[in-house]
Amino acid sequence: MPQLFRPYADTVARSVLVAIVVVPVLGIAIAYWVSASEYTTGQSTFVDQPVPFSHAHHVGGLGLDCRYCHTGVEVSPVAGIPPTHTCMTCHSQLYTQAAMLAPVRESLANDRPIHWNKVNRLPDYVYFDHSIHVAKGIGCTTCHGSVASMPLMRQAAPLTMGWCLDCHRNPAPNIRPRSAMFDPSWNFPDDQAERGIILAHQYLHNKHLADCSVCHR
Amino acid sequence: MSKHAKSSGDIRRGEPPLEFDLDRRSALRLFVGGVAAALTSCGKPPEEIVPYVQIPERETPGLPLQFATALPLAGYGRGVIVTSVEGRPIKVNGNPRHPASLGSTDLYGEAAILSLYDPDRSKAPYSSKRIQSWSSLEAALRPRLDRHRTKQGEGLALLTGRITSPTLLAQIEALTKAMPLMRWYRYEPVDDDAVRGGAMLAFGQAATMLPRFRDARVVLALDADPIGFGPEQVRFAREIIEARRPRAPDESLRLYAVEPDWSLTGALADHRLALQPERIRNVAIEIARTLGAGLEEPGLPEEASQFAKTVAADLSARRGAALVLAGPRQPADVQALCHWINAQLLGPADFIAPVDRVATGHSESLRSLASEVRVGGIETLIVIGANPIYDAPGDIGFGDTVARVPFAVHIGCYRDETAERCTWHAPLTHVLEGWSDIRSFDGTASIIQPLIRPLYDSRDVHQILAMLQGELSASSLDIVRNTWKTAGGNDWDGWWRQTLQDGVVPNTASGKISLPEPRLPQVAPAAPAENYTLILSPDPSLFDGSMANNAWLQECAKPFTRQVWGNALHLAEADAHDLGMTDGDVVQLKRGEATLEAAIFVRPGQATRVISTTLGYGRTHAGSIGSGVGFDIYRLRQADTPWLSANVTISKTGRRENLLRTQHFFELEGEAEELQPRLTLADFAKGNRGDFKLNAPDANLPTLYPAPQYDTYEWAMAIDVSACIGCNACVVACQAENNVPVVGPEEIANGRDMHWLRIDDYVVDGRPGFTPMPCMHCEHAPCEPVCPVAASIHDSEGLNLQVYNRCVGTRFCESNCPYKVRRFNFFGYADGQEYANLGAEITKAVFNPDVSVRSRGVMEKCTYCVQRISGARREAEKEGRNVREGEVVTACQAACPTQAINLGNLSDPKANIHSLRTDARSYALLGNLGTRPRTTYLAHVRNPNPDFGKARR
Amino acid sequence: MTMVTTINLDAATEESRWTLPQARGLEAANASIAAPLLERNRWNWLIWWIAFAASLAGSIVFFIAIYLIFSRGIGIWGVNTTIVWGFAIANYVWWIGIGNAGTLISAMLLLMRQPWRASTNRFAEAMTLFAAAIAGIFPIIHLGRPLYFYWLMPYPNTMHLWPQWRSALIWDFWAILSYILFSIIFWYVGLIPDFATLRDRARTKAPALIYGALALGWRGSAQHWHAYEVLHLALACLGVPLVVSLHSVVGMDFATSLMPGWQETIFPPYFVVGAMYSGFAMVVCLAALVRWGFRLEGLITIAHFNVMAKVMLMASIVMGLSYATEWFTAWYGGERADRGLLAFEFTGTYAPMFCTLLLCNVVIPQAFWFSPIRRSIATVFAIAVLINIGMWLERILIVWNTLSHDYTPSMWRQFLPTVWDWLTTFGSFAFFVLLYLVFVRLVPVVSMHEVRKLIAQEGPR
Amino acid sequence: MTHLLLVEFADESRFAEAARCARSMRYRLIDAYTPYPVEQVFELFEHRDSRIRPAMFAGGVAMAAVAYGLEYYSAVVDYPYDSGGRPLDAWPAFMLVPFATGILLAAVCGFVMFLFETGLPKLSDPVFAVDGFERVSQDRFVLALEPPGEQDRQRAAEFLKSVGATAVREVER
Repeated sequence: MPQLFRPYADTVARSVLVAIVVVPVLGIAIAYWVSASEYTTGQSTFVDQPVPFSHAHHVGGLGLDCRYCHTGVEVSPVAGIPPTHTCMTCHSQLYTQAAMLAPVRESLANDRPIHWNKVNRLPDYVYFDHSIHVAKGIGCTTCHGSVASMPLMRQAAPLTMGWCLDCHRNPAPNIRPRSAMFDPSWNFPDDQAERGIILAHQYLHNKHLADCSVCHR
Repeated sequence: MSKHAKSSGDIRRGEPPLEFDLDRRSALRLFVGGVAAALTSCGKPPEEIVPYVQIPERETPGLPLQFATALPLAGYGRGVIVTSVEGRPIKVNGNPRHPASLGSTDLYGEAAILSLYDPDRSKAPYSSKRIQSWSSLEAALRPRLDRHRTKQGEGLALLTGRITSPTLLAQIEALTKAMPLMRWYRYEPVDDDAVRGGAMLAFGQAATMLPRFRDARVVLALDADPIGFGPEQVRFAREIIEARRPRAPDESLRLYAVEPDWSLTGALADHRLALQPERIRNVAIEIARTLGAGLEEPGLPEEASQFAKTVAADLSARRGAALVLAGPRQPADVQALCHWINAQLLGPADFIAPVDRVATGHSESLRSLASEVRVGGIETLIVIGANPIYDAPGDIGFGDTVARVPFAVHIGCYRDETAERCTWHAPLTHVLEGWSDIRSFDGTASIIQPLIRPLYDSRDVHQILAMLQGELSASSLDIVRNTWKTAGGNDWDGWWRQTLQDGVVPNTASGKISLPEPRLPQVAPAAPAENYTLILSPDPSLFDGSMANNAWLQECAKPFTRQVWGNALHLAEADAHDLGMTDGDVVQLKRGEATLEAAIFVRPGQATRVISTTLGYGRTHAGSIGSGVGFDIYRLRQADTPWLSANVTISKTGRRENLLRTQHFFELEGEAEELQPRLTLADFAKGNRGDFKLNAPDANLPTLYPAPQYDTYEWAMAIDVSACIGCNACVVACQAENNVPVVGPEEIANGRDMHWLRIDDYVVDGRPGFTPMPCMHCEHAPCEPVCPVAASIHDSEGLNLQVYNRCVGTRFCESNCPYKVRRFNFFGYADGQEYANLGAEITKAVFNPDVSVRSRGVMEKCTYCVQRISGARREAEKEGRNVREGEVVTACQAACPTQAINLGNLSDPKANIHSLRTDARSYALLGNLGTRPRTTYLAHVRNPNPDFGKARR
Repeated sequence: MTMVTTINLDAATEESRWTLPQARGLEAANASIAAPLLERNRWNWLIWWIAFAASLAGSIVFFIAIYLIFSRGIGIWGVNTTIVWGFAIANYVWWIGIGNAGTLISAMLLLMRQPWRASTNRFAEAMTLFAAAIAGIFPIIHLGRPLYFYWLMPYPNTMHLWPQWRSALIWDFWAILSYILFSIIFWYVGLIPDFATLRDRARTKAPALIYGALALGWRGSAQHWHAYEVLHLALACLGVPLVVSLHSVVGMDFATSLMPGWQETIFPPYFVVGAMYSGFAMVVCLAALVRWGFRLEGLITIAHFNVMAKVMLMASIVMGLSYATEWFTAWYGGERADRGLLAFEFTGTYAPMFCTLLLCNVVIPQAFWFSPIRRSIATVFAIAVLINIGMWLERILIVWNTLSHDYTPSMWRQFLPTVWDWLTTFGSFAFFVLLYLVFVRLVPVVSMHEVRKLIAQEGPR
Repeated sequence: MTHLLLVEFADESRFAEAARCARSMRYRLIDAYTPYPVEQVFELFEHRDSRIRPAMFAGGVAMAAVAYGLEYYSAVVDYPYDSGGRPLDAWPAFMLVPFATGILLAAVCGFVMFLFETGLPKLSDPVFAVDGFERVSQDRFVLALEPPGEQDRQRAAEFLKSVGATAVREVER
């Protein structure tokens, strides 16, 4: 009577048995890797705009203050995108013919708003308030990155819940003095560890920043 | 899950947010509405941010604005302050400065915001079965008007509702000056003809009585419902509850009620007698006799006469603080008799000249219009903001009347029943869209200012009137400003700005008038009615039916029956037993030729031989929400006695109907009374809390769990049950504030509903009582440990959170909630599977951007308006301080006319909430379960007359 | 170690035997069990095909229903604001109950050294496996957002969130998962020697290869058998506590709440007994069908039905006792809600169903006191079916009664099942039948090596 | 390369008897193949105690410890929150998951160890090539002996006949 299986069948059988255990574990690992990857979070992807507005030029070059355009940032949950009029305060004199700025001029002419594309996107059920962060020593660049060096705007942080939580659980490393809030070139000092703790003492009253109700309503 | 319309819907898809054409101001406001949301919306497809071209003054994207204005009810104004976000009005709040609001609202006011965004609103002029333009209407109208003008207005008639707007009155006056023979008719379904007649009869001149409940200690309501639904509700309810706050028994107002069916006043009363409406006059006579009136002895059943005698004694004992009120159902002579009685009692009441200056009665006016039409005296009829085809009394036969008018124009917010029968219809603006002014029931005038540009191609009344006067492009702002030109004094602009800000025109309240001694009318007693009597009242949720297309109101459960999406005939228990009928039996009503088929509810505590029901249903052209819901009782209404028709016969049809209600069990017995304990002032006065077996909030049962650590904030709510009149204002306020979806009649029939705040309607010893039921935010919340994903979780301020975006929908929390206050989205009620037209883009504009719109499959519930708490906390933190007492006010609390609801911070030792929790009346609902609720109650307290036997309470 | 052999049956009398003469002899046993799998042509499969078609149709309906639940939402069920749980939970508890019996029978009887286990454990364990798998479907489709069911697992995520371990539903999740995987291992280990037999009896290549692969190269050497017995017995020892814990947890889904009629310390044991009860009833039904379908009269004998009837009798008495205890504590505790619920059970909306369940679970099974009824397959089968119905009623009523009539009268409502409730219920049953029909075509319904051993012990005729 | 002498018997008693004699007659028993476990024969082979149960115990305990550790870490260390006022480390509620998963892993370890001890999977083995070996899994009992030397083949043959062997084959392995 002939052999039913050849010797290599044993190897196959063993590897199948191993795979039964390994494959699911590997699957979960890969799934997590993908969900955390920039592909999913959209981090550091550039978004092109109807008008290629350059923060590098306006902030880095001309040194405009963030609040010149984002007027709501200190009082409102929404930092605010500048109305066409704000652009035209300068561009009614400068580059009045630049093709690049045509959409802006049209917007003003036909009284139709410019449709910008969003860069930093949070889910609807997350209630983010710019004003409170600014008031509590979280500077613009902490989340938005060094916009002064961004020709086109990109999302600087992963903006995942975990990322938010890291800071909400331990804000000290990210708190800067109120004086430096809108300084695009601000770098944290080497002794931020100590300074942060002191600033946290000064600025923060709410010890429960990890409560669900802080962000979800 | 989307925060509101723009974010989830249109902007993401790059369409314009609303499907009507936009002009800059309103459009951009609505566009930018998207910004706040768009900034926080999710999903892969690219999103847009759409900024302003130019920012309107005072506007900061993301911050709400408040504007004071006023809303009409039956023609009288109620002052409100409307919250608007990026140009979208989203919430109506009370105006503390306004006498008819005192900072609170009623359900109609709260619901007005939804009507604004009603997709069924009329959007353009309409005639001969097609959409028309205003210009063509004007073209059609001009020659006729010219003809009328040459004939001094002969053949031209104007029909409106009750008008208290000084500007509009002035305009009409001007019009009549120009055309003396023009007729102005006016009809308001919720009239007060009898009350007026009573004053005439008693004083020989028109006058409106304003009771001063704060000074009253004994009040007898004869078929009167001062705290019932209407323009005075908020004010009167506040005053009565103030006067009733538990003090020494003789210090606090005692309320008697004699009424045929249940009214809110009857439910609140310390003693109530159910009596046929005809025989209520006999009680009045009985009382008048004890005060020395030479009237013939009325025959009253033993119980009733006993009642009358005791009340009379109590009344005369409190001379100077005693008051007798007669309701609109009672004929003029009874009203007059009450005036006489009050005069004898020196009752605390003021009299003012009627705010509605037109003397002729409403039905009377309508009838004369009808007869005028029949004799062909009217060629052009212009109906403004009224819907007589639907709500005229049936015996006037108004429908065929209008058909005979050669040229009838209807101008209203909806293409309603009347619009369908008129030659022309044109859209009227919503009250939040245009300039106007209005007087409240006490004469106080308010300026109505627009919150948003008209959404559709509509015009407001003033523009219409101007059009009739021949000026086509008039701005109603100018017209209104004109009216008040004289008022301002020097710095007029400052005065105007201040007035707009306050929402009240200073010192416009009608002054008291002095009246002669009331004559004693010769009132003959009435014999008991042979047949059934049909009595009507404004509907607790739809009022007169003009708001029938408002889903919030349709799904607002009526007191006593908890019925939604429909009305019913109410029948006394004894009668139902005799006729062998039960809830849901369809019967036929017959009065003369008029018949009607409708289902019944059996109502314990209603007078026998009385069939009661409410107006406002059976609309045929209300819109996709309101059409075909319930039955239309106007058809059986009589012009001369609008609120009651005698000699009605009732017979079974054998059919049954499933009446929709959100509560099915009402009677509480024995231990169950712990759910709504009732105390009397007497035992309360002597009482130490031990006597009333209440679960004191802080008598916490022993536990193995660690004591919770709270620092700055620990929120808690206390609800005074004896202050709750069951008016539902809180319910609708909560719905508006928290984006609570409507589920619709089919889902109600499936036993599903979404109200975060419900009112439990319990009957103990035959007396109904109301308990508002928000989430209890239990310290040891049963819902939390059972949630497998921590979507139901406690936060460090003691709130029991529901994290919608974490919820997977096991519903374990609701099944383990002893209070059953959690609500589950079995379908996407607000998220793609909306009822009827509620999914329309425009309707999404009503959403509060600070509250997540819940998607299908997640649990939701009362949050103590956590968005308001968070907002206040963030503001405080920006200023480096703690949230102050009174800075956080929940929507229900703000709405409550009687201030029965209080939210406070237990960590603040000075907070008022402490006293409310330690009050002797304070109890924790089902506290014996060890849930340690944060919402606690103050027990219901009555102030019965000791002379009454304990038997009759 | 030598546990089975300790029962010395060499002198076994005809009564004490668990096989009939025609089945005795190793070859006879092997043949009667293996033939349906290897010599298909010798069998008439008409009835099988009919059953297969029917159950396939039913299963398709089941999956259509599930699709609708995913696309339209669980609103298509009768669940409402007050009675937020319905058929899904009842079906889940019922199936899990059935899923318990297989392992109970095979493990517990193994530990108790019951020789009659030999011819029943295989198809009972298969039943366990399928029932548990189907039970596992219900908690998922019952979710409002079923696609997020994996949030019950502690997996690495960018939200930094974890499951809430205090919830009985998490316990459920792990208990079911562990139980299903465990049962698969237990079942497969028992199958290895039989696969070897099939490998060696196969006349054609394909089955030989498949069964051969599944047999892992089993040679039946002394060393194999020794390791096999050690493992099998150890698994049995673990299986019993696992099964008990599993249905205790299901009981705790209710008992850890504070609802009247749920918050009862008796629930875990009472659920375990209930599970064993319905499970045994289902085993009886399957035993009768398998016996008839594969002509296994020689191996599954009247004696088997007799003894299983006795077990059911015992269980029915315990159930009756549990009900009585519930009623007594509700009354004696004097809590308003508990007493109210008690009254509602007997007089309320669902009273007729409640009486039916008492009849099916407690009264009728008392017939098993009489030997003739125990020894007639027809009666045992009929009563077993009734018990299964009764147990389903019990589960749905546990959900309905409490939720329809708890602390807050203002929210008392009643449950009106929709067509989808019924379709998911019967659909799941059809799916079970489908799985079972496939099983009997591919796997020996009776454990051949255990039967061989039994025969060897019982000695020659 | 070694050889095996496969001696086949028709029933258990003869087979067991043969094994015992063979043993007493100093034949080296290498293995036995049977259709169902025959313990007393197994006793005749030199063997060490099975490590299956220790493996299961170790696996189970380890898994339980890991599970509880995970619960503790997630609920107390990583994201502590108030759930119904319960303590963070709600150990009574944390018991079941370690229990269930512990048993599961015990089973897995047991199975793995079983494979180790039996050397399975071994799909191809020389004995499968032997004619009639397929009946070992059905109704035949086979004793595997070390083949005797040339000189006493005769004696062995007689002996095997005397104990009732139905067939004797030799296989190379």
